[in-house]
Amino acid sequence: MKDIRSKADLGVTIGGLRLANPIMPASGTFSEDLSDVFDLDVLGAHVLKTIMHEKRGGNPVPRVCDLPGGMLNAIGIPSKGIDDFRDRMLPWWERYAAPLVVSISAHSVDAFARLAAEVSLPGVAAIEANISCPNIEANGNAFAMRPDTTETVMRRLRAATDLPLWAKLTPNTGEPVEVALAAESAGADALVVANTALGMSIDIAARRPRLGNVMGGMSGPAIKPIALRMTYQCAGACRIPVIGCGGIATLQDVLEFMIAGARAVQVGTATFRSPTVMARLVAELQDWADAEGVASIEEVIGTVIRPEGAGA
Amino acid sequence: MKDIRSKADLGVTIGGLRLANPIMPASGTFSEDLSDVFDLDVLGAHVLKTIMHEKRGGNPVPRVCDLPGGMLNAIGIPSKGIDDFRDRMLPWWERYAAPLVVSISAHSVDAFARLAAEVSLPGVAAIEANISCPNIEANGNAFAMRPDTTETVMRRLRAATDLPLWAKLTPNTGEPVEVALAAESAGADALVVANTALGMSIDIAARRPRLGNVMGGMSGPAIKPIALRMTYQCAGACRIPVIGCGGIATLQDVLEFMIAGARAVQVGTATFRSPTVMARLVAELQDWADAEGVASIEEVIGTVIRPEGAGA
Amino acid sequence: MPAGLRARCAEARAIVRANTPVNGEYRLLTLDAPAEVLDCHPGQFFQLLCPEPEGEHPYLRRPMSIYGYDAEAGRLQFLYKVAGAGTRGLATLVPGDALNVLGPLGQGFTMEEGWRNLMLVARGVGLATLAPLARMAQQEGRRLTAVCSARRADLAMSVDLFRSFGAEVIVVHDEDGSSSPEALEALIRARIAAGGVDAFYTCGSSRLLRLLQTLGAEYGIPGEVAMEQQMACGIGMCQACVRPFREGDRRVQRRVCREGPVFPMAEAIL
Amino acid sequence: MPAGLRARCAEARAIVRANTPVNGEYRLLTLDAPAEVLDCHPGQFFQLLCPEPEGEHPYLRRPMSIYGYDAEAGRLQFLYKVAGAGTRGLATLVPGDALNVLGPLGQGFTMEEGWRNLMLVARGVGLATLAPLARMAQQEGRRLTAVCSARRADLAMSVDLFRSFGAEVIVVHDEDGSSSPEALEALIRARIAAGGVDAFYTCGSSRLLRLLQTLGAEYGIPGEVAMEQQMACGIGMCQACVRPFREGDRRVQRRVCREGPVFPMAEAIL
Ligand SMILES: Cc1cc2nc3c(=O)[nH]c(=O)nc-3n(C[C@H](O)[C@H](O)[C@H](O)COP(=O)(O)OP(=O)(O)OC[C@H]3O[C@@H](n4cnc5c(N)ncnc54)[C@H](O)[C@@H]3O)c2cc1C
Ligand SMILES: Cc1cc2nc3c(=O)[nH]c(=O)nc-3n(C[C@H](O)[C@H](O)[C@H](O)COP(=O)(O)OP(=O)(O)OC[C@H]3O[C@@H](n4cnc5c(N)ncnc54)[C@H](O)[C@@H]3O)c2cc1C
Ligand SMILES: Cc1cc2nc3c(=O)[nH]c(=O)nc-3n(C[C@H](O)[C@H](O)[C@H](O)COP(=O)(O)O)c2cc1C
Ligand SMILES: Cc1cc2nc3c(=O)[nH]c(=O)nc-3n(C[C@H](O)[C@H](O)[C@H](O)COP(=O)(O)O)c2cc1C
Ligand code: FES
Ligand code: FES
Repeated sequence: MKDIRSKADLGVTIGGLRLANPIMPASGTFSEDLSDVFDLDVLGAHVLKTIMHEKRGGNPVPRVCDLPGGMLNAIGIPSKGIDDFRDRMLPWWERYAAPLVVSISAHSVDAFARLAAEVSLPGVAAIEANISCPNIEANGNAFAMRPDTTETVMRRLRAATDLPLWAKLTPNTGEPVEVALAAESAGADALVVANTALGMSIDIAARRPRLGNVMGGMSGPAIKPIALRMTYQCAGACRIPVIGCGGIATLQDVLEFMIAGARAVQVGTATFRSPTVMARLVAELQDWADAEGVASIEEVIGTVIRPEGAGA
Repeated sequence: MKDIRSKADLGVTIGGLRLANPIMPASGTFSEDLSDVFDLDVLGAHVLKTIMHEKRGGNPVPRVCDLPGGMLNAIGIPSKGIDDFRDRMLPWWERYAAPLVVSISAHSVDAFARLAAEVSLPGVAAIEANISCPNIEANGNAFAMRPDTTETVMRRLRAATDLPLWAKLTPNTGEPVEVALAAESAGADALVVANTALGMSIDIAARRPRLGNVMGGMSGPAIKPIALRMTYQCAGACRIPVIGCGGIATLQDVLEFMIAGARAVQVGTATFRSPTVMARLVAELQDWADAEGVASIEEVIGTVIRPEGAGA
Repeated sequence: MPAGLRARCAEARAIVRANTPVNGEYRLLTLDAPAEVLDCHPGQFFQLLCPEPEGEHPYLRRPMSIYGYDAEAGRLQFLYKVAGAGTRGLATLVPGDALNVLGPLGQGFTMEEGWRNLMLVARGVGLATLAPLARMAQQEGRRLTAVCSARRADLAMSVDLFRSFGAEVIVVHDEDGSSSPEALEALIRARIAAGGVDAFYTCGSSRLLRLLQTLGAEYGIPGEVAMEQQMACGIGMCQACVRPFREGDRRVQRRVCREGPVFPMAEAIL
Repeated sequence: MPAGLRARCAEARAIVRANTPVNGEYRLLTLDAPAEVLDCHPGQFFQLLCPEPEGEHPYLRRPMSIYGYDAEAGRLQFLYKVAGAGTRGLATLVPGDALNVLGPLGQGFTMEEGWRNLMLVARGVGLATLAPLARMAQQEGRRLTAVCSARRADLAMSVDLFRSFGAEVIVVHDEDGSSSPEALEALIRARIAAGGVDAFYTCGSSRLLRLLQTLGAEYGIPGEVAMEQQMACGIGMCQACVRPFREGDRRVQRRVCREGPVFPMAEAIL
């Protein structure tokens, strides 16, 4: 087992899908454009920006603002629509061996299910249901804020596609575990934990919100403790795999999420600070696992020691 | 109006209670001990650590851990109980003119109401109901996570005391506005927005949670965008005053919350980094208001410009 | 995505050679940079990972136009205005410090064969963006007139630099009213009448852009403008930096970081 | 709250005079500090607002025992081990830098009249905490034996310092086994038998504390221990730093930052 001369296996299985390693991008922080910077096939999977059925414009500018330890975004979901996805994007991504995960969203259960069927095409390895984006609906509400709406939409999505189906949860809920269990019981193959936390920032000189959309999603290292907590809660409560997401930027972060119970991780905002960060994380994880004499990275998953007598 | 020679009035009114200025400590980050460092009468009010009826011990150590931009705590509510409060603490605080706000909590509606009656003593200016502390109940649940439980407990508290009654909300909910409206309709005189966000951190070398209680409340600048967003939402939806709380450390932060709609602010974790920060904020706010030619600081409250066509 | 829009860029470690105040508001940052980031084109930009100034924590990179580049000398320059946390961080750099740079990014200026007489009109930090264009014009043997607009005559930067590239430099400023739209319009119309202008280049002022759009339309003179927008990724992934543009009858959103920052002047919508 | 527990403390700006490695693991930080923070007592500590090392952001202050203080000279010293982000930040300080310090904090050591022969037993960074006590012992004319435990003989810090305060210094270490509980126990029993020990002082090792508690109970020798706990505020407000103590039959929680960090040895629970 502990043979330091052999390479550790970084492969992980996420609900039937085998990934060469547990590092993948988070939706909305990744695109073809990054292929200018490094060979995208080093990644465990490719996760695309959420698409919606129709062509749509997204939110007013400014769409982003800088924060200590992260950022706010209210990009919205500018989407070129399903036709552009099928005819242009999907063929482009065929060049890679890494599995392609397509993130989808919609404003109604019906439209969501229709879109899931539409994107269930050869070349698509899994569907990530963005049921948690806080910007699409008024006041930042989203399916993933409540177990009942989560259950309803995920059940319909499950019926609409045979592809592995991931549910992306939101931290903007008081019931993360109930929501996770609802997604699981509705047939989700994995959970992505989590999306951005709803936040706001004001330019005091101008007395204006620093986002055109007033409120937006907070991401980056500042939200890491929240996403890690949800990962721990969901991995403890559910049997389906959890993919950690939120503030991951370093090897330490990757390990923290995996030790908490994540089988894989998504890296978002950190790529904006350093576009090569994901490639570096894959290499660092390999080095770490080799040095630790870990045969398979899966050994690390969920190894956190729960102190006796702890309240939660 | 704009007379730069005269001093701006920093006084604000919070549901019938007049404060000399809008700066006060957050519960749990303040005690008699701070009187070693500066004259506590410069503050707009004094807010005590949450007390519970019975004597209790609090959580296992480590109770705190450091984060970039803040910290996690799982102190719990170690409390010397109501007798110690009445016989020792209350007389001690009589030396100050600043109004004394007593934070209370309990595990049941009945016990909460009884405690509200018990602390309604001469020398107490207002009661802050900590219906949001994420550590007291299993899995971090709290009254303030749902509108119905908030309504129930606040209605009973309202009946139990004639003192001004503040409700302290939690960010660990998907329904902050509904919860705020529930507290208002139940008779709360003000809202404190908000308590800590539930988070976690892991020591990867030891594979242990960095808090003895596993999960804990995140506070400090890292949560500011979340607390500011909730302040904006609640101030927009409710008629009762909102007291902003979460990550406030600088004059800019104070102004951001007041512009978003807060009538006053509470400063918590920042006091741990700089114990004199609240005294400095009072002085800086005075200088700012004088320089801006503001007659009363109340002019600044809620002056944020809502961009046209914004989604939320 | 047209193949033409793909650019080679890299994340690299540069070393500060100098970081000196230019006038009250601007600073010139000179870096020793590796060859992998020096295949630059005028109008392109970099994303700089600014150091954290005391008590502040800029997180995202900050976009900065390339002010000067020299692949042989391994030299890269930026001219920046201290505006907030990021640029305050840049101002702390001293010779020998390392700076993480990402670039070159975006689409630079184009210069069609037939454009012999170029007129460059810029204000403020826009001059930084146009400086390498002036050099290219000289190398390609074009005639260049540079109108530099500033608040005060002594704040008009880069005048000597533009002159050294063989440009005729006209400084206009607010104090004597020479920078007013009316005065500028008269000036440019006179130039068009006199020697002719084949193309405009502009950056840094909506008012200037609007004026050039009007004159361009009237005289049929093409032109290009370098635009700004709040950015996050700087390489096209996040859709933060969009602006509206005219494309025939349609209004389209383009990413400043990817399709721009340089766009055909006539298509820009203000 | 007994009036006796109130201490004068202040948040002040100190200036680094020196920050030098002591051996492979420890560094000595010497500060010029204002008088308002120099009314110190051995065993007290400061909360230091550590600068941010590259890429890390320690937020809370870090507690450090006072290693040396000199009100006349305006001098304050800390001996620290580089452990994580905060102490890595301290290690970046160079002479002339400012450091925000909060203190002095907590309750220091006491030295009753009758305690003529003191024995001080410390390991690792515990020696830092006990150094000013040795100086006080000398000033008060007590006889002091200092047992310094370390991993290797050459890692035993402050030996010269303790000697300069007139202490008899005994170095024990892991390499020759002299620091083992058995060896130490024999050593201390011999000392008690020989000249007598009136009081123990210890810091830095649970094993040492346990040994001294046993011997103290057996021979009726009192003692004090300086303890550690994760802290946030450092002044008593947050209840982070509690530890359990024996108070007669009861088990009580005390705050290390306020009631401590020095406690009666017999009351400590490990
Ligand atoms: C393609 C491009 C090229 C640029 N070239 C230069 C240059 O050569 N020299 C120069 O001084 N500046 C240039 N800028 C503007 C520069 O990026 C901003 O001034 C800088 O990001 C401000 O960062 P800060 O942290 O100092 O200020 P912040 O506190 O972030 O902001 C201060 C002010 O600058 C505005 N601002 C922030 N980011 C941007 C941005 N990305 N675009 C426009 N405005 C912004 C803010 O709205 C605010 O009003 C360029 C911007 C772009 C998009
Ligand atoms: C009253 C008191 C006096 C102290 N005096 C000294 C001293 O003179 N010299 C010295 O080198 N160290 C001393 N310490 C310990 C010192 O405070 C910690 O080593 C320091 O806070 C670590 O900070 P860091 O950011 O470098 O490491 P972190 O990354 O925060 O932690 C590294 C390791 O140190 C532990 N640690 C962190 N904070 C504390 C703390 N408050 N108490 C105990 N362990 C902690 C962590 O659990 C971790 O294992 C003292 C602690 C206390 C409570
Ligand atoms: C600019 C931006 C755009 C995003 N767009 C999407 C999106 O379209 N769909 C989605 O599910 N999440 C989206 N997210 C959320 C990220 O996928 C991720 O869940 C979140 O940013 C937290 O991870 P991080 O801290 O690593 O960025 C977006 C995030 C950012 C910063
Ligand atoms: C150590 C600590 C203890 C706290 N204890 C309480 C408490 O007893 N009751 C309460 O309502 N809030 C408590 N809080 C929450 C604070 O009052 C405040 O709502 C929160 O920390 C956010 O503000 P900040 O970012 O300024 O610290 C505590 C916070 C900290 C850091
Ligand atoms: S800044 Fe991300 S797409 Fe332009
Ligand atoms: S550290 Fe806050 S009470 Fe001791």
